[in-house]
Amino acid sequence: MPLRVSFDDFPTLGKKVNGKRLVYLDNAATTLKPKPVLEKMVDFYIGSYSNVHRAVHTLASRATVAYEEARMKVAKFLNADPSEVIFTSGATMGINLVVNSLLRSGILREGDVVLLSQAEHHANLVPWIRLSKFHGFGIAYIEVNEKGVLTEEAILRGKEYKPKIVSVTGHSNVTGQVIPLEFVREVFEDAILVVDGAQLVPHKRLDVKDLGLDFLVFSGHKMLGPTGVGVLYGRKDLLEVMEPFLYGGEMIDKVSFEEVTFNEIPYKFEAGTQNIAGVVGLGYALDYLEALGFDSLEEHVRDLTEYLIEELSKLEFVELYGPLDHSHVSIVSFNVEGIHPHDVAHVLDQEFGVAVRSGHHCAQPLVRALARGTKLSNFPNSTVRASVYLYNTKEDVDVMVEGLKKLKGWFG
Amino acid sequence: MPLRVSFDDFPTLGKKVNGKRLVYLDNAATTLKPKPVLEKMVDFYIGSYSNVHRAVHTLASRATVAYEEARMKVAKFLNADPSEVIFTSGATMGINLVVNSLLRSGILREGDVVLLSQAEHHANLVPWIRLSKFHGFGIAYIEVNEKGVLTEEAILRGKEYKPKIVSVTGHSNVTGQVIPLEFVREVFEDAILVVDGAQLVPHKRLDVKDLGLDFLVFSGHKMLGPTGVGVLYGRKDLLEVMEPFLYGGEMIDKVSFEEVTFNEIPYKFEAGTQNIAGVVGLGYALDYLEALGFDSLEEHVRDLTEYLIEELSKLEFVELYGPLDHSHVSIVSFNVEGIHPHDVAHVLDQEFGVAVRSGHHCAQPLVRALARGTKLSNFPNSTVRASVYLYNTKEDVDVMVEGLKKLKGWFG
Amino acid sequence: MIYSDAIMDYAKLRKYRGKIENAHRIEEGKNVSCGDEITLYLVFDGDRVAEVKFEGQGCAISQASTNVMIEVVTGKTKEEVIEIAKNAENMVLGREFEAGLLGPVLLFQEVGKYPMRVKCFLLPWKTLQIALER
Amino acid sequence: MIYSDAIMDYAKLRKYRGKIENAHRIEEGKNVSCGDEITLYLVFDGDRVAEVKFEGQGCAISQASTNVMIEVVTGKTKEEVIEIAKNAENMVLGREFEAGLLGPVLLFQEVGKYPMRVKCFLLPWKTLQIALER
Ligand SMILES: Cc1ncc(COP(=O)(O)O)c(C=O)c1O
Ligand SMILES: Cc1ncc(COP(=O)(O)O)c(C=O)c1O
Repeated sequence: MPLRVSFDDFPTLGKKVNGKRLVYLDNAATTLKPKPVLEKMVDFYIGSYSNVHRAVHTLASRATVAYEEARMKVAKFLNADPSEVIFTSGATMGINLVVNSLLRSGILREGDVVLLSQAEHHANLVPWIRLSKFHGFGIAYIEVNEKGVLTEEAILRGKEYKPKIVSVTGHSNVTGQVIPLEFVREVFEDAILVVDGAQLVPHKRLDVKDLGLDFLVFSGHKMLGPTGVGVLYGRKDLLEVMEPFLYGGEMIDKVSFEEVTFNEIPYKFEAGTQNIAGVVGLGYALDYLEALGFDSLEEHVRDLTEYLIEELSKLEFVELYGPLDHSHVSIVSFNVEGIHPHDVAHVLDQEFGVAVRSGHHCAQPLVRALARGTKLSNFPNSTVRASVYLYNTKEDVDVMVEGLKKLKGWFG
Repeated sequence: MPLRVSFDDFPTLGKKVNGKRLVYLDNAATTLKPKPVLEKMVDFYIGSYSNVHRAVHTLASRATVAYEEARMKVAKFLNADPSEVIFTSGATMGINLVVNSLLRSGILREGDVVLLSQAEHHANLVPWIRLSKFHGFGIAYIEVNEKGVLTEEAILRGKEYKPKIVSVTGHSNVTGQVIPLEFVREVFEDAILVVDGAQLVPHKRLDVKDLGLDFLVFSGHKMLGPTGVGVLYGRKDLLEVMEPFLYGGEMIDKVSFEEVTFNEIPYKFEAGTQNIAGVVGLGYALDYLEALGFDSLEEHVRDLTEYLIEELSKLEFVELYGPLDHSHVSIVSFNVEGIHPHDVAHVLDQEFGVAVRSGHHCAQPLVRALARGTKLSNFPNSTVRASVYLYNTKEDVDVMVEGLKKLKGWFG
Repeated sequence: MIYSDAIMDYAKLRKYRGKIENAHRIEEGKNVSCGDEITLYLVFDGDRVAEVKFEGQGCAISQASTNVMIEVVTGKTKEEVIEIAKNAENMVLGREFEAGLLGPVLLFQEVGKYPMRVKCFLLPWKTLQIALER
Repeated sequence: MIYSDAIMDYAKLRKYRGKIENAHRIEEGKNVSCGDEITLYLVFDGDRVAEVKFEGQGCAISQASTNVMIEVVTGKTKEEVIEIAKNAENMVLGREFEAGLLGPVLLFQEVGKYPMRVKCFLLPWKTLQIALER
């Protein structure tokens, strides 16, 4: 079924940028917000807002019901139990929670090995690297090839390290590669499997039970939701024995001056006043996506990605990264021979209204790895990145491609 | 100058609850949101939203400017340097950040003593208590008297413990007492002073330099702002040597597979995509409060508090807690002889449209301490709590007091 | 109003209050968010719940619910009690339930309209369930 | 457009590129958010900046800015250079500045309109300031 997007829902797209129609191709950084979602959030603030779980009055009751409904929506979306759905401030927080809690609980110990991949976003690198300095566990990497791709062979080689924990992205935010999670689960059957779903979840309905995931993190703002809210899915039996990460109100059962006992899951992981309107808004965003249909969305994005790769491949002055095959979804990184990515992005924005990202995309090691395969005279340690989502069209791709041609002419 | 509040800005107050005019007296839990603040947030999402600090395109630039402007507003509000203003997801997160970072940096060590007070919210108790189990530092308490009040004598007695760190609330969320921070600073001149400003900051313009605070945390949602955003102020020289708490994108300088170096302050403490619209919204809320004037606001709230205490004191079946003097601001906790707080709150809400809170207010130890001074036949280990803010009126107090009288009649 | 005369009478009932020395089972229950706590003392006669008493305090709803529960379950087999408890929970959560099993528990049907009070009603029932399933 | 012909010419300039063996000071600078990096090699003659070269790469703005900076500061005293650097910063941040000190640095005035590019312009200037203040 073709995707039916109402462009009225995205008034940002009707705006002009620098006198040009806005072509928004920075979806991997964050997505636009549907007006209906924003309006419902305002309605919530005005008609049903209060602090949750705490008071017996009517507004508190409405707010609590709305908050827990959002949890139920997410649980259904992932095929998880509501008690396995923890709201966080974002994907980064989710990973920090997992690493710290596993350490505090003694599940991750000195001498253990954590296997990451070389394709990770800093969010799934820095917490492990830095805390390994304090706690003495080891880190090993699944290697990327010269196109930045994680192959099945490389994944298999990771077995040598006998990792206790495997933490990998589900979808690279630089190369656009969708990682074969079924294969990863098969290869590391006994490891605790943590998946960074920041890029994957906005594009694909996952079944955490089917995939056998132990932890999954993602962010609302990359899937039409508000900023400041994300989800950590955790397997019930693990969550139950884990020490919380953040401590404060609502996550405790009893407090004396000497001792603390904790509330049950998921509450023991949600300390303090949560991003209530954010959580409720993420629920609305999910409703919006479900109404469009995840299957249609995925198909639309796959078609556009194919077209994007096709058109960019025609430009002999452009170098493309990533798998460039069926596993390549939404995100396309490239460079223009002789022109620095910042200059490309700046001119695309100023002269053509096209918003793309340039830089290391918070994945410095991966971008440096691309230097191994480059044919550019001078690899800039960064790339231009275009990423498409549900409201993009082939026309958007055309505008960018035309822009690149002109730009190459100007800069020579 | 009297406070000039436009009630049109708070459409929630125009709504009926259970057929009655809403009387919102649960401001210590969270405040209502001005419609202009919400509308500006929607405008931001539609016209200037993108991810910040990362991309060169126009929307990213607008979003970054708006985000950093909010930081500048907060810095000015507190008389801090912008680099000392860290955005967090809330007060709870702020305290967790401080405790963990002090530990990781070796500033707080085994054998050190942290002095808290018995009047703390769980947010300023549980992180210290729990992490002391893992890291072996000691905790001592400034004691409250039988009314739940922290006296200067009790504060002075805290000196005996020779604390390295003193972490206290600026304003109790149960007793309504505003703590004499100047006195605390004087008594503990060499200690690192952490202040939980969750209740204080919404009511008072603080000057962190004048007060000599080392850390201050507060939440946006308790001062007209959106949920999911808060502030940690930290003294520059401390922040500069402190290890970050959360690790991820944007807070790093360089990442290799073995090593990480960090960005400068405040960025090294803001990992991952922040609550961008939340931060911007907090800036709008601050604009709104500044336009009303903090002095007028404080005066209005003090007048109302006095009236509230006066009227409640006339009810011989009501027991009041807290100092009941000039240091008593906004928050009044009480019990009705023979009727459990939940029942009081439920009936006030259902029959009179009055929203108050009942329970332990995330301060179990303090509420239990109130049992020492009670004259009730059966102290329920909880209280009813009414708390006023800028949009409340004497009429609101009257409605509640009338409600209490009727309720006492019904329950007998 | 959920505070009907019948519920208020049950809330004030004294006869099930107190400790039972040598109880076969003692179970503590609490509501995290409001701080209500009760302790149930259970005496069994073979498979039957022979006697129950409770200590603790809380709001009128939790007190009344505890008294009604004790009245209803006394003399029933464990299996019957578990069945009743399930139906009480279903009732208050707005699911299908068998009214015939519940007797005076039906007085609390309206509590289901107040999500924040459901926990008050359920406190004794949850505590009893845990006691029996041990 | 900030990419004027003059700026593009400066971006491509080769004469200040390279290492200086036995430089009196070597300073690395980088832009965290975009990954641009340069290394400045400085030779002093008494109090004067006698020669500067750089290595590294980045966008056209940072490259052009570096070349212009080297052109402008060569031969000046450290004090003069610090004064120029301050004015360059003030210019791009939209504050008051003394145009007479800046010469071709004025080509970059428009960069101030693009907050995300200000860092590209400032990279060499900040690096130089740190080198001189050491
Ligand atoms: C005194 C005090 N400290 C800390 C907090 C925690 O704030 P938050 O829940 O917004 O993190 C609160 C609010 O409940 C409070 O009243
Ligand atoms: C693959 C990947 N992981 C993690 C993150 C971090 O997400 P957030 O910044 O929302 O915490 C991102 C987003 O930038 C990402 O692309």
